[in-house]
Amino acid sequence: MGDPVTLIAKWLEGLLAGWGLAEGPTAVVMNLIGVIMIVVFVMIMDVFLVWVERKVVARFQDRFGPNRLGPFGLIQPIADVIKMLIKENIYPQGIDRFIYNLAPLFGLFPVLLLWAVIPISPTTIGTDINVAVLYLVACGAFISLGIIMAGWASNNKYALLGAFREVAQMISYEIPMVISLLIPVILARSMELNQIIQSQNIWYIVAAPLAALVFLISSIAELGRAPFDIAEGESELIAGFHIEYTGMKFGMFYAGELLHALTVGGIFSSLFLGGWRGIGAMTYPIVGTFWFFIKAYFIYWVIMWVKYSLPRIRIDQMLNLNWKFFTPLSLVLLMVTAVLDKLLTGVPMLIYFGVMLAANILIGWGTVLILRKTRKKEAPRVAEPKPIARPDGAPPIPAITPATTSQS
Amino acid sequence: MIPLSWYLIFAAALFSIGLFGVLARKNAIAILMGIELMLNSVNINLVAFWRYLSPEMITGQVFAIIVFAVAAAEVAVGLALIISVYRRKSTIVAEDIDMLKF
Amino acid sequence: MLNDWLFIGILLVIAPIVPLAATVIPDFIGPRKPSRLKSQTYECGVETEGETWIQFKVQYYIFTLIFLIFDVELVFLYPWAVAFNQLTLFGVLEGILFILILVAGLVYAWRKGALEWF
Amino acid sequence: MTPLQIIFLLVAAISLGGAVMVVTRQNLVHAALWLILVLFGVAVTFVLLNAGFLAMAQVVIYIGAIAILMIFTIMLTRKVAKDTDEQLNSNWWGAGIISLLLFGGVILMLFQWQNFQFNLPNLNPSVDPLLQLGEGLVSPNAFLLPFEIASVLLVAALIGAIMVARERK
Repeated sequence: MGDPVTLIAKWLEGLLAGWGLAEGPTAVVMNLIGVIMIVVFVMIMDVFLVWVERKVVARFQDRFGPNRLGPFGLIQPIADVIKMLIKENIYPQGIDRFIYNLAPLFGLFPVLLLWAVIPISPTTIGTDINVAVLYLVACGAFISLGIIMAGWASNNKYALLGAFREVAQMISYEIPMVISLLIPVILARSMELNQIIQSQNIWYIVAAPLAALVFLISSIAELGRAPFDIAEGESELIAGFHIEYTGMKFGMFYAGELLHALTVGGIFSSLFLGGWRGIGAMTYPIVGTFWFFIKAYFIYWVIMWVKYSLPRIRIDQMLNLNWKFFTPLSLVLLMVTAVLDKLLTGVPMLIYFGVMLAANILIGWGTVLILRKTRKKEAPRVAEPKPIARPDGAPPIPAITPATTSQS
Repeated sequence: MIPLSWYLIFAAALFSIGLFGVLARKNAIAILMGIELMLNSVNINLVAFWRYLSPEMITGQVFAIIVFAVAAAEVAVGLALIISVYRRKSTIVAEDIDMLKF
Repeated sequence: MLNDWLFIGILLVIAPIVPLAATVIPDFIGPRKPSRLKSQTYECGVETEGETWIQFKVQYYIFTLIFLIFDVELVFLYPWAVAFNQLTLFGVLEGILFILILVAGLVYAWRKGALEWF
Repeated sequence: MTPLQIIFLLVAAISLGGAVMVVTRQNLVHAALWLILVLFGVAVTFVLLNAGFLAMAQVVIYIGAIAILMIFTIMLTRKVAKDTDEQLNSNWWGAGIISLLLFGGVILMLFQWQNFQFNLPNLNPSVDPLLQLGEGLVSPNAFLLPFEIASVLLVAALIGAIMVARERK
């Protein structure tokens, strides 16, 4: 039906059957081709992402970014890859050699695994397993494993401390992420991503804006990007868990992080922004690919925007934000969504989404009220003068009164 | 198709290795790892029996889920005890933790 | 149904090859001039002191512990969410009760100060 | 031998090899990483048994949470868990004999059982185990009580563990 992907797949299947291949081996060969295509496509995009990232950062910071090599510096990432490939592999002393070499693999390949279940167009999807949403969470487990392996094997205190922080952060933020992932599952009654997209006649961001926000922020924390980059805070830990890695081994962590950011964009758009849905996507599935990547890159841009605009937060602030704010909020959201959804069985879709949106606005408003109240209590405590190291005889610092600080 | 017996033998071997770990290891954390192996072999059995003997009922899977919960609870409390013992006695070798032996 | 997993199985074999190749190639085409100074642990130029695997704050452990309990419980809620169409209001409320027990745990941890970093 | 059988044998062999490494490695972090391999092998076994949800739960819970918690504990108690120390106690040969005897006994008993060579029944395609599971967990005439009690158990474990592990101020 005018979809090149299906056409080519059908043609290949026919060709293989014509060669006398049985059904089983045909499936294996078809899947193998699919895997190789997705991996190659994603890796090429990953190299391209380096350019996107640098160019966008430069624009945020009023610079040009890479602009010498090729038009708009487009060949720069390829030069970077070649540079990294011909660098020496340095093995620091006292490392645990096997794990040290294994850890960079875990920096990238779980992110590639994520692409198996993300529908790029209505017909282009690796596989539509019925537990896809949990699969997305499961791949995250491997990423944190790679980080702890890197930190442990490097024989470096900074690396170990960075790994500890990063893992503590990743697993903490997995809780609100898992809860906010439950909400689209409840709305769609399915864990298959294609199913979730198909049931989004109205984008789920309308019915669950707060869940979308919680998911986005906890994903950024899972990525370990600013403002949640305490693990690699360059002013204290230099680079965190990958401090002892050079050349392409460092490159794997870097590439994994960039690709993961785009993947989060893809997941977010599939869950909340209707994925490949858009004008003409139903009749011409290939158009869906265009819509999908527009949305995914938009979210990726938002993530970059956050990264290059906000300062780093401290670890205690980060954990407080998670356990005392996002987790209770997302639990309340989950309960309200579940009950409302059941009570609203059978009502027209517009009313359903309207009530959900109203409930979200109410919860958001209540949250803001509670936050205001706690801030009034917290502000005097935070503003108490702290001891500061000063030379003898220096004039005393005028005490900050709570009233002046709480206004900001 | 894989016969049921293969899963059972696999689970039995895993259970025996886990038991060896529990009995032979000195370190308390390593003993907990042995227990994890044993719980996993139990889970394989439960799910295999569900698949082969009563796929229309869900009992086996629910049992496996309860085992997950028990394993998580066991690890949480067990490791907390190990940390606590380590803080008081600065050892986690199971043989040296004999405060009750009088 | 198993065919759905075939793709992931193959991907599980293919995906590690990419980073593996990328990290092994420099061993062949890159220079190799190891020296003692180069392979020293990098801690801002200060000589490293004592053992690397020092002991860390117990708080990391506490947060992982709370995470473990929450994670286990939340995973159990996924089948409940998928089966929403088949559930009665009573079934939904049972799920809510499950979440409320979890909330009780969170409140306890909060009140006891287990969620404080310092 | 069907391809499925070969995959199973491969997974089982890797898992059992990994399990042997778990109980013999001197370095505890290595043992924990081997444990993760075994847990992953068990997850693959669940997939082969058509229990996709349990496989994912296995990865999320065991690898993502329990194994990480164990590695954290190993690192927290690092001072005594030196890699150079002997990790097996003096009675390890006795433990080995007991384990072998148990394995032999179980195999013997299994071979007495006539359902041993049971072959795979077909799944009813119209029944989704995941839906069944979700329904069964909260319906009063199925598994409502175990489900809620599991939740209470986990919260109790949380409270107990926090009480035990907390630093007294």
